[in-house]
Amino acid sequence: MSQDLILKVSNLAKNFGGVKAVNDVSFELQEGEALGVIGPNGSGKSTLINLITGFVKPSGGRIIYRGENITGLPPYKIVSLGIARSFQMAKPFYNIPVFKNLIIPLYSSRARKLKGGAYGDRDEAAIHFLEDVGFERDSQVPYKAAGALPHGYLKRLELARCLTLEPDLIILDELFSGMSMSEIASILPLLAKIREEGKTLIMVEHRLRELFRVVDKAIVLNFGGKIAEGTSGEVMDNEEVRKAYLGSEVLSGA
Amino acid sequence: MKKGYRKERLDRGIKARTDDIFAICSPREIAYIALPRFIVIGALLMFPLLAVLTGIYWQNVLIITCTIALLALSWDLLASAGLVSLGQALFFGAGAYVTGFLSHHYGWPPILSVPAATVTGALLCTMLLYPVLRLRGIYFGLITFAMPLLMMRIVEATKILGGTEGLSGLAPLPGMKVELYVIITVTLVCVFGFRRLIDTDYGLVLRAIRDNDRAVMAGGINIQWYKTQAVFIAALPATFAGAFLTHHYQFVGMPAFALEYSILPLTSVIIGGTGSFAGAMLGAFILVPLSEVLRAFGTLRVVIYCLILLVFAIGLPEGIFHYIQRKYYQFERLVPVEEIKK
Amino acid sequence: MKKKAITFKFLALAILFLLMVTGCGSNDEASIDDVSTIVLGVPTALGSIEGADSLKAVELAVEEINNAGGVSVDGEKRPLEVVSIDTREHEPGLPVHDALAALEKMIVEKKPDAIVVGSFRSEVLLSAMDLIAKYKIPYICTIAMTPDFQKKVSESADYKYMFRMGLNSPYLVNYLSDTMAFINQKFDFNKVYIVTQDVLWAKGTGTGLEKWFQANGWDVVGFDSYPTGASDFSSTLGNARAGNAQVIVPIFDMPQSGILLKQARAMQVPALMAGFISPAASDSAWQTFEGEVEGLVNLVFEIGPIPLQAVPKSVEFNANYGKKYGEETLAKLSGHGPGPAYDSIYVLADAIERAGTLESEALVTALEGTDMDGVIGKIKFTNDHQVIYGLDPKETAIGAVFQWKTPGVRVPVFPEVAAEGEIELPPYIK
Amino acid sequence: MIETVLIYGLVNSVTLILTAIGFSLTFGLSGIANFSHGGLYILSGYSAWMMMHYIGLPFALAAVLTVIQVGILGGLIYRAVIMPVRGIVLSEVVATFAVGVAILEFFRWRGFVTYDFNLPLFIKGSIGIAGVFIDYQRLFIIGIGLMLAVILWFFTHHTRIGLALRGMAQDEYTALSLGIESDWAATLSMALGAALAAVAAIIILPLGIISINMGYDVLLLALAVTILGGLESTNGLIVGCFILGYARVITGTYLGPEWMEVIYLAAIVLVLVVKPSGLCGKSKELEERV
Amino acid sequence: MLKINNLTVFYENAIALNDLSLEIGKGEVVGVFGSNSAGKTTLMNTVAGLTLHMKHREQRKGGERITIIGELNFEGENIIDTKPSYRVKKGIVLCRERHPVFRDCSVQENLKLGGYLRKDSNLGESIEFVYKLFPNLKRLSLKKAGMLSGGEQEMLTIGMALVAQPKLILMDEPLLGLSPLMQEEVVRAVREISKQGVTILLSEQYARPIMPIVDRGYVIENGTQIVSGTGEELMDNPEVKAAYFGM
Repeated sequence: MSQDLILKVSNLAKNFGGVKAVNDVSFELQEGEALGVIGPNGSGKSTLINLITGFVKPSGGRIIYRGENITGLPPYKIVSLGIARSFQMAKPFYNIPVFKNLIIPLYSSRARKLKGGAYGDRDEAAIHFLEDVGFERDSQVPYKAAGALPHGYLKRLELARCLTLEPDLIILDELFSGMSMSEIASILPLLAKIREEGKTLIMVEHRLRELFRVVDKAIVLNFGGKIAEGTSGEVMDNEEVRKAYLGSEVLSGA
Repeated sequence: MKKGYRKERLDRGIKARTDDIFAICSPREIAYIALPRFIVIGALLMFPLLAVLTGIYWQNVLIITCTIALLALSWDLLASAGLVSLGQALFFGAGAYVTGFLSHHYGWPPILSVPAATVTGALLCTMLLYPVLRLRGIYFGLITFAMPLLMMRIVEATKILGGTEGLSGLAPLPGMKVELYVIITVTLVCVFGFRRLIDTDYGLVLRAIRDNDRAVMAGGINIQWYKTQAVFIAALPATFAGAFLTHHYQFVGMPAFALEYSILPLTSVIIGGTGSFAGAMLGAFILVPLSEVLRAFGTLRVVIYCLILLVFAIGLPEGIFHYIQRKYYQFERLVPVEEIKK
Repeated sequence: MKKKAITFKFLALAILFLLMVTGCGSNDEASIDDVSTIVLGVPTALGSIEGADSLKAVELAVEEINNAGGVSVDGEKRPLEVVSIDTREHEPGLPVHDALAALEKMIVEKKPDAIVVGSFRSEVLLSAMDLIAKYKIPYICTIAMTPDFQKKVSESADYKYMFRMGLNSPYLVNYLSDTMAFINQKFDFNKVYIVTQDVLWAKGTGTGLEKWFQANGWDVVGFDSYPTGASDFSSTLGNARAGNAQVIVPIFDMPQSGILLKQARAMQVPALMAGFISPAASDSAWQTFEGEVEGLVNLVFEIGPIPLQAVPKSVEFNANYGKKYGEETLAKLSGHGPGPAYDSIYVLADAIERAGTLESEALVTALEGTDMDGVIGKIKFTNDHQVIYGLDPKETAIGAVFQWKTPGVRVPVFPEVAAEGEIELPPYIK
Repeated sequence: MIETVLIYGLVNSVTLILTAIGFSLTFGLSGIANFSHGGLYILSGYSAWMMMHYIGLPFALAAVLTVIQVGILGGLIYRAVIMPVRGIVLSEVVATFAVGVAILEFFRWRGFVTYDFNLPLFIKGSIGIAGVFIDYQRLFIIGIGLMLAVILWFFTHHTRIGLALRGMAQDEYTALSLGIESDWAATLSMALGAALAAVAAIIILPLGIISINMGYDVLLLALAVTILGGLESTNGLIVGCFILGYARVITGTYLGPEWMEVIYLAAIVLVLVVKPSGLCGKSKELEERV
Repeated sequence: MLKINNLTVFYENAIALNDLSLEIGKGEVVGVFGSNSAGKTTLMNTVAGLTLHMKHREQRKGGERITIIGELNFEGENIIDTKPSYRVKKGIVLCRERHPVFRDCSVQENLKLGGYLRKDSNLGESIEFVYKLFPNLKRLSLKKAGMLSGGEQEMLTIGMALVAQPKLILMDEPLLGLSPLMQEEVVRAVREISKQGVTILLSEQYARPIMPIVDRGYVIENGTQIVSGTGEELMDNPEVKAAYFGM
């Protein structure tokens, strides 16, 4: 695992009509690392992701990706640099077949550049990526309308959509929410594989037990500000985190 | 409905088989797919030849119908990319004024000025709408609604391009038959071209922008750029319609931005059914002749027209085309619930 | 529930189909043309007051002529027949093509021998000229006022089928400027404020008038034009008050101009209103405005809607119109259109008799030689096919200026030949 | 001069508020863009006129009856026209627009085009304020307009039914699960909007003459200010009306009335380019915070 | 109290609930567990009458899209064909998933709306009770509900239902997306409400935090019930345990 700095966020801030959604958040991420972002609802986790991926313009602060300042760039430029994200609410394009959902990212300039400008068979590539996240090529599933997919598969589709862009940094927004234990169990190896490939990961989660099976360290947000950072143990033992977020339930053995 | 039963919609067997193009083997299946298309194309191409039966007046009506159909197609393509326009008149007026300007000031013949106006007009509209493409839904609708009114007022206040008088006595087109074939061909090309375009991967991107633009942005696609392209492509048939009708009537003036050019295409698409292009065309081919037929009612015409519109909008909210298509492709049957529970 | 929905849908489709079929069917019926009648087409905005009144005037004239036996063509007496179609031109947002489609429908299906009244909007008239040039039908228009009409007629022989009996805007300017000179002479007023509707004819008239004012030593305090449908005139009235304007010249044919009238009273602007406000032109306006029109000097474009003793035919017209349509309808008669519309039938009948044929070339030549007395005065066409308007009904056609006076009467005050009373300052001007 | 601008700017702004408030209220409460607003407005004028001239009712009674009757008609329009297509926005728009045009053109067909249709002023006469004369009717407009705004605010914030309507507007299914009936609420909101259109007609129309084309203008105005102010935001509506009302009078006075419409349309375009969700529509931005 | 017999719901041709039967006794806390898309939300909406409302709306637009078959027996009356408002009057109130509150109304107004159908004038008392249950809400009572955090919104949702004085509260995934701290708070409240004698039916996919207070539970999959039993019984079932209660 190389130890190059991939993402550096400094003093990031965002105000929404007087509400400080994200307030002076800084952290660094090395290449190949996995970072968890946790915090109570409304603590600014999603906004943080939106800021990094360009969906929301920051009110202040800087985001450096591989030495390049990407603060305030539009999403498609950020994607073309190799940052992909998933959404908390997986909303696929309901009326088209599942594999066609991946045509969109495959149509992007990044995907085309990776293919060396060649047109390629996008349908084939889409099926290929679907297989990677556990869809079976020969079953009917990839060809059905995406709206009919069960929730767990939607999340996989969401993940596939990220992977299609062959990113270096993947940001997953509450991937586990709404998944059953067995579904999570089946997706964990996938995440492990992604990490093995040397990709960097940021995960926003509530399901701490499962989260800490994937990530090395985490930051904790509350009211838009960072209140703690460290490995799982460090975070869990932090008094402020307990008070604001964890409550009395002890999550041992994570 | 009978207790314990439910209604089920199923694709007809023939539809299921013909979905995959390679499976077609019998003439019946080929006819099933091709016939509806060929009937439409055939009927339209035959129309000008039936001048004796139809009379010059109905030929004229057909030209106007095609014009509105083109505007409606343009609307539908924009809507496919999530841009709900309430101001098709902007495109129409742009095409009309550009060709009027070229023809009046530089004496260009229609064969040059119409294509030039189509492209230039579309470019102008794209430039005008570019700053507001990030607006969504009704806000984009309002802007497009205000644009033609604004253009009209600007022409009025600044007196450019003939001001309130407009430019009259422009070069005429070569004759009814040629006109009919040109506009029919353009309409057909647009319908089938757009239908094909929207099924390609490119069309998929446009539709995806409509359904969930954030997901498309996350897919690394510059939606602003794609929307711009969509506006340009969608503007083409509309500007052409404007340029064509301008030469047909040899006049261009402020009414080129008239509200009716915005409303008629919209109602056409609603009546015909959105998203299929064929629906847009069908809607125009129902509404415009209907409006002409109703001229017999004199001043009561608009009232009756509105009531019929109402009946359709309420009776078939999905649109006539979708309704017919569903009946063509699917059948319904009552099945006992027990049967499906496995 | 479900059944009902289906029947409903089929019903809707059936209605549509039926309409289509009957529509195409009526097409054929109309083409069965009774050879013996002379068909006069009236394609205009029938939903507008000017259009509706003009059609009524046309029908009155046709009835009179038919009662007298009809028009003799080549020795044979043939009755007149009126066919009309609504072009809806007065409605905002109506594209020109729709009005032209209506005109073309009438020409193709009803095959009129001549067209009268004609376009309501100037731009429709201008673009209709190309259509008429194609079908070559004599066309006497009486509503649209653009001077470009004459320009086009004089430029190309293609347009020779077009004539105009109504007032055009240059004549309107003449009338108004003459009135202003009259007012200046009478009260020594020379500060004026022009306010017009922002449409071709009204604004053109305003501009023409402004030039005249400047040339004649008047002080033009301001010149505003309001978009059709404007409903607040406070800025103009405020400016007029601040600028001490003595005369306000309004030129409007939209209903909202009634607001201008009332608002001027409400803001207590001490100026004489003299110009054209369509809602205040008809006899019933005193009642509508509850007397607030008092003192207003208003123009009747072509006499006819106002009886003038100096033109006996106009008195007769008013009496007949009242008899046929009732006094109430007479009281609402609009200030522009009906007079020339009525006369145009007689002019046509006269021309047909002189030409002895319905063939359009001959008819056009005959029309060009028209010289007769009508409701609007003496009718003669210029070379560019416009009836000449002037100040003496014995020489030319004429429009009249009247003033509203208590207890609600329209008193003609200008031109002097036709005047039946003195122009007076209303009580609110000190 | 400046006094005229100030006073008549206020008149204009409040007139705009009155014209648009019915449309905006219906939209805010039930999400229905009632495109028959203009038709109902003119219908109210004619209906009051007919009651006075054909039946001979006094104006006050005719006015009250008209408001009630048009309110009921609004409710009926919901039941007959909107309910079957509820939720398909464009169909709703087309259906209500068709109703509105049908109403307007029906009157045109019946010959309601002459200049004889007008409603009487409440009180005749005018008064000078700071050297500017203004008639009592316009003072009424200001007074009633502001009063209505306050009453409506009270109604939607402090009454059970008003709250229920607002609830329905914000989350239909949650409202349903609390026992609020959605069709009933929507019917009521349509009826209210229609009644407000009638109130506006009765107060504003006496200034001039009732004409059919005004119906189309009223709809356009209502649409423009509602969207400009930010949908479903009453504050936005009021701010929007004041901006446009004053913009009109200021351009009219200093630049010439022919620029009134241009400036006014340009203002709408400009506001939306700078603030895509209208002046007071910031809820969208907040949603992204969660 | 509520007996659901052979409830079947179709969306178009897809089956959402398949012959589901379950029973809730007075004063019980019953849990329905299952993964997403197992039919939990459909069950809740059908019991509250929302599905019926959706069905009617779809029907008007043309097309028979939703089919509801079966029996909902509430205190001896079959309510399957009744309007949502009738069911609220009878005492069934639903807290929908993802705590959808009225965002632009204040907390106080939200609570008032909860008592929309109540005829008596003791609204204040009920609201006071809610404030006692969730002291946080009292502090926020004048704030707009849209500005509240997810946990506070969930409390508000429950509070609104309480003001309606229900006999049976349906809670659709009350813990979804809440932080552990908030989850604890909600569980505490549910226990409190249950003590007041209100019957509770709740659905959850991640059952661990809620398990201790559930009297009885059902596990459903693809619209059908696969296991049922008391809380302990479910916890002991190894298959279920692995799938729904965490490792």
